[in-house]
Amino acid sequence: MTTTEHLADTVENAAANPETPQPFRELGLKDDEYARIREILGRRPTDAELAMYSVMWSEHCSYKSSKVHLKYFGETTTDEMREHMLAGIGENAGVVDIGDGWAVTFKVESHNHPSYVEPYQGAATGVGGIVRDILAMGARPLAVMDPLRFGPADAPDTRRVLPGIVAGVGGYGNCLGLPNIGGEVVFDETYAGNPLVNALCVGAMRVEDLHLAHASGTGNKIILFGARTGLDGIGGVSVLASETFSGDESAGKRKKLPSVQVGDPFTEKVLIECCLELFQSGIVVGIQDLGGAGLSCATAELASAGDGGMHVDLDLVPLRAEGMTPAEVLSSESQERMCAVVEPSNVDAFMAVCAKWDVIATVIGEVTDGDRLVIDWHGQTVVDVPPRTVAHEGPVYNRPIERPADQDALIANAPDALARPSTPEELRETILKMIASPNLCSRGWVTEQYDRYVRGNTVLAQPNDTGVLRIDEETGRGIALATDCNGRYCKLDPYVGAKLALAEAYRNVAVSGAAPLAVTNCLNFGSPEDPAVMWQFEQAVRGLADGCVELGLPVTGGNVSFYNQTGSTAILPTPVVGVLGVLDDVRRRVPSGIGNEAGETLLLLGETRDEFGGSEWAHVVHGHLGGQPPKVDLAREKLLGEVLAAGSRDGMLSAAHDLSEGGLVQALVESCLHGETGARVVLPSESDPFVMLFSESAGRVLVAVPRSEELRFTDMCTVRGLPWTKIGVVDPDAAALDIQDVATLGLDELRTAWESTLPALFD
Amino acid sequence: MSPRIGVITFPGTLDDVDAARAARYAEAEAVPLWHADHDLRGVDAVIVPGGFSYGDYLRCGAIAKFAPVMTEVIDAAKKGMPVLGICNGFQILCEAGLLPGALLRNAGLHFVCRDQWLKVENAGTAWTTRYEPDAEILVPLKSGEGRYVADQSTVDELEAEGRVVMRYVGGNPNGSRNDIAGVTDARGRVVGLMPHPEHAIDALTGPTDDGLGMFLSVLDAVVKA
Amino acid sequence: MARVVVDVMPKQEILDPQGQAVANALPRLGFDGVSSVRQGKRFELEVDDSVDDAALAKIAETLLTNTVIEDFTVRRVES
Amino acid sequence: MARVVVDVMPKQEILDPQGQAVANALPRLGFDGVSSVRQGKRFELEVDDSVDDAALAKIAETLLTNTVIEDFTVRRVES
Ligand SMILES: Nc1ncnc2c1ncn2[C@@H]1O[C@H](COP(=O)(O)OP(=O)(O)O)[C@@H](O)[C@H]1O
Ligand SMILES: [Mg+2]
Repeated sequence: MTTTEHLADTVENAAANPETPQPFRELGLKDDEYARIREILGRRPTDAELAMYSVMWSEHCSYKSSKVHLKYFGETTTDEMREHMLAGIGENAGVVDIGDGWAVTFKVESHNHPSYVEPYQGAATGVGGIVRDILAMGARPLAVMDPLRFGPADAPDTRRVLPGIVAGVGGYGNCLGLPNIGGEVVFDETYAGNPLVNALCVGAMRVEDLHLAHASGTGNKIILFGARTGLDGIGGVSVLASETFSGDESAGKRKKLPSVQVGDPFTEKVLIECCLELFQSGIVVGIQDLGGAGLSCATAELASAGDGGMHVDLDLVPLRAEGMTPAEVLSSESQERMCAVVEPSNVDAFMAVCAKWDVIATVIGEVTDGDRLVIDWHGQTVVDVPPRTVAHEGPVYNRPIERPADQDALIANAPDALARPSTPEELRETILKMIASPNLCSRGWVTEQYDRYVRGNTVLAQPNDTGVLRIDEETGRGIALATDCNGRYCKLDPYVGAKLALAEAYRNVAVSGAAPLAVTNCLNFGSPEDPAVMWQFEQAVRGLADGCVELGLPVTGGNVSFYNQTGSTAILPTPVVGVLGVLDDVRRRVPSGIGNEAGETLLLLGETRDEFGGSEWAHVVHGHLGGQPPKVDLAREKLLGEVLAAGSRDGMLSAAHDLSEGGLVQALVESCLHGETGARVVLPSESDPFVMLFSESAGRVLVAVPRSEELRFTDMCTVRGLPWTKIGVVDPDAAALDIQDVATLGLDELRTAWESTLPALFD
Repeated sequence: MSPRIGVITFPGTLDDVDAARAARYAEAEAVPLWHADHDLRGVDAVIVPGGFSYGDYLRCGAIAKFAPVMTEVIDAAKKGMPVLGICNGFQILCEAGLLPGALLRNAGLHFVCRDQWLKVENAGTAWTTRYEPDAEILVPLKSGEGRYVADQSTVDELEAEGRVVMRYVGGNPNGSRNDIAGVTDARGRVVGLMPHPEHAIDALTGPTDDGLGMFLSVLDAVVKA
Repeated sequence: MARVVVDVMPKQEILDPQGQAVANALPRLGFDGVSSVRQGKRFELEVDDSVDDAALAKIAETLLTNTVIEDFTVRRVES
Repeated sequence: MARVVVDVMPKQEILDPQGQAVANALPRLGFDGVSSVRQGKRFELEVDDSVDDAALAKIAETLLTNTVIEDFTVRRVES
């Protein structure tokens, strides 16, 4: 055995040598944070304790910069909004009651930085992590989604990052047998050097099976199961080894460790089935996933969520590497591990289930009375802390907030002066250029690498606006999920931008015919130490929370990712919003492709204004970002949602596609291509064709209704006060999208323009 | 009582729930079979479903072929029991020597998930009698290692004996020899297919219900037998 | 304890798109003079001295290699 | 013309699911005495004599190896 182990820094040793210098700054702790740890413990922390506190008090684990703002979600959530919520912010993932006795849990998490360092493994382990979060709730993971952001599509580094990330999301998700039912691919300069990989997982369980992990019941066993623990992702902590044992070459070697983790989807798939069998047989008190901060996090969170203390013997942890120090074992981020709390009488049964699945399981400790988390190593105590101070009572910062100095200039720089296409030739050219642009072209190159069919419950996935899953095969009850965020809108006005993200996700869910039920988010921002970024963050949180109140939807959970910047340039503020909706019967879902029934009428719901601030047109044609984002009217979005739900329920809709980036013409082109059907469109006589076709006004949806239902549907819209415009008819015989007085575009021509971009860039 | 169709689950199998559902849609009884068991539980036919058995890190199907349940499947197949290997199942049957050839990394080097047109080349196997000869069907394909290869003489033999069961039409998605999507053994009882008929049994959750024919066909086969 | 290396390469006549992709990428990255690239697998095994060559050959042939498409070589290397 | 072999193996401290899967399978198949298996890649390149070692090292490092998680060795073999 290597020397490092004998030299493990014990509590006794720490008390005896209070002045031993410790590398707390290298571990990311501020002087006052370190001082506070000493105060809590009444002595200096041991290496292991220091490792624990430093990861658990990191921005990622402690939310120290965002806490004060996230409170606002709770403060604004009313009891009516909570009506369907079974678990909310603070749990591994939010849980909502969707009816028929089903509970659905969903959450998004970011894995941005690791995916930049090692795109494939970073993205893969991002998916693996969020799936374990869902599993820990007692639910069977059912599907994943992946909102992604990249630098310019033609940037050399994007060629390195994008294919790796897509292959990683697919490689891991496909191997787990989780259908990928949606996501986003967005390109913008600000993400160069800082791509965003947000991974969403949704799962379901019977309401009575909801499990919230906590370590209660003195004498209950703590069981670590899944993969062995290795030196993965401990990059930071290895400074301890090297500092403490400078000269020790193994430590010196380890100091250079990449903090990269490699995923093993097979082990995770087996872990999923194993956990579900454990939950089913009712032999666990609770299960906690090991994610960032590994055992430090799992033990501290389990203990502080419970009513007792905990004792762990680190020597029992199955290791993959030799000579690991206690600090390293505690901070290892080895993937595919879970931690369970089990009553002694159930341990044998637990082990039997794990044996069936060839899952390594080891009792590493037990729940104790008292209120300390005590961890031993080679018979000596290396950790003795009050768990709450590690898990829940970390530092909280009220960071300075300041509206960016250039915000007014940005808004003043309106797009009004930009040259607009006017002649039919110019409009035609603009249409083809727009649908081929990276942010509007087909995502097929990406989505074709994802299994969307496995498990046989996927009712809608790409290229539809929303993913729809059947949850109950008997009743047909199911869910709809969409994520959205336009960072350009958020840059212009983070408050409105966040509402617009919510509005679009809400609308995307509504077009499928589903009733929106709950919201999750993944807030990707720059450095919280930059007052301008904190202003964006605070504005976005308020916008999202206020928007949820207007829509009557609870935010059931979320994730914050700060420090997304290259040098001093922060990414566009990117509060990705996920909306979950419910369909009492997925058989009435509405697809986005037209031409399902003969002679459909095309209606545009909502109002079109001259709104080009932050638009894709300004971006693609003029490289311009300025002015005001589109106006947001959530009452209107709600009305729109009700009309769509009614239309779907009464079989009045044969297709619906929401309008977003690229405006009406983008939706028309996609609806034709998805349905492989032509259409004849006549724009309102008094309207400006350019504005009509390219404006990004919110609150609009393109619907196709069977001729027989046209009157009934339009009457309903009129009665409910929803503006509608008849803009054309579906024409199955025409292989073209014909926009009168503007252009006739052959479907082949459109398809080639729309589909060629990503393959040309990334194949 | 209705025919019993066994559906094998290895660690890492993914489409077993779908194969079982397809069997039920065809009004057969779906019988779960576990990789570690030396027992086919008296089933009339077996489906080796898709997925990533044991992770498939070494080679698709390389480890699964040694599973205890596969010894039983190989014996039963030799005695004429209908066996269908879908995707990973096809790879496993090849590795196990029940079918000729092998499946390699897609020529495009990407996983490919798409709705794929297939031509039924042999409507005489235990799994394809419900189709018209030369019928074209649309079913999902989803695989990263679906490129069928075999040496020239084997391919010639397969073609000559009409043992190519299905062929890709409208473009070869993975570089398979002669656009081969599926093959059968000499007796037409064991069939391996890269695309997923079990994901095309209901237009609600698949592109079509064109795949159901395979599961109905095998019922005819076992009832006759 | 001995270290054993098993190299597994695609048979010559089998198309090797991975090797191809590398070969095609080289000129684009300014590397000339590489006329062909083939990609295979390398396994490093730690085995007790009890494991004889026959057993190793069997492991290589039945598990590590699919002889329909691949060739293999086994060799002991001093470690 | 020279034949060059580039061996690319996962870094020691990095998890190697492939190798692990093989190692776990061996006992089940009745092969004992193999204590560890690591799986990597083997590349065989045909290069003109104009290509020097520096160029080969560069090819191995930039194209054949993901140096974040893999190590490589380059050697010329007479062919
Ligand atoms: N990274 C991704 N993973 C999976 N599906 C994706 C991804 N990116 C886009 N999609 C899918 O492609 C389709 C088009 O995406 P998008 O144009 O962003 O939809 P919308 O504008 O309605 O948000 C949608 O079905 C979306 O879910
Ligand atoms: Mg949309």
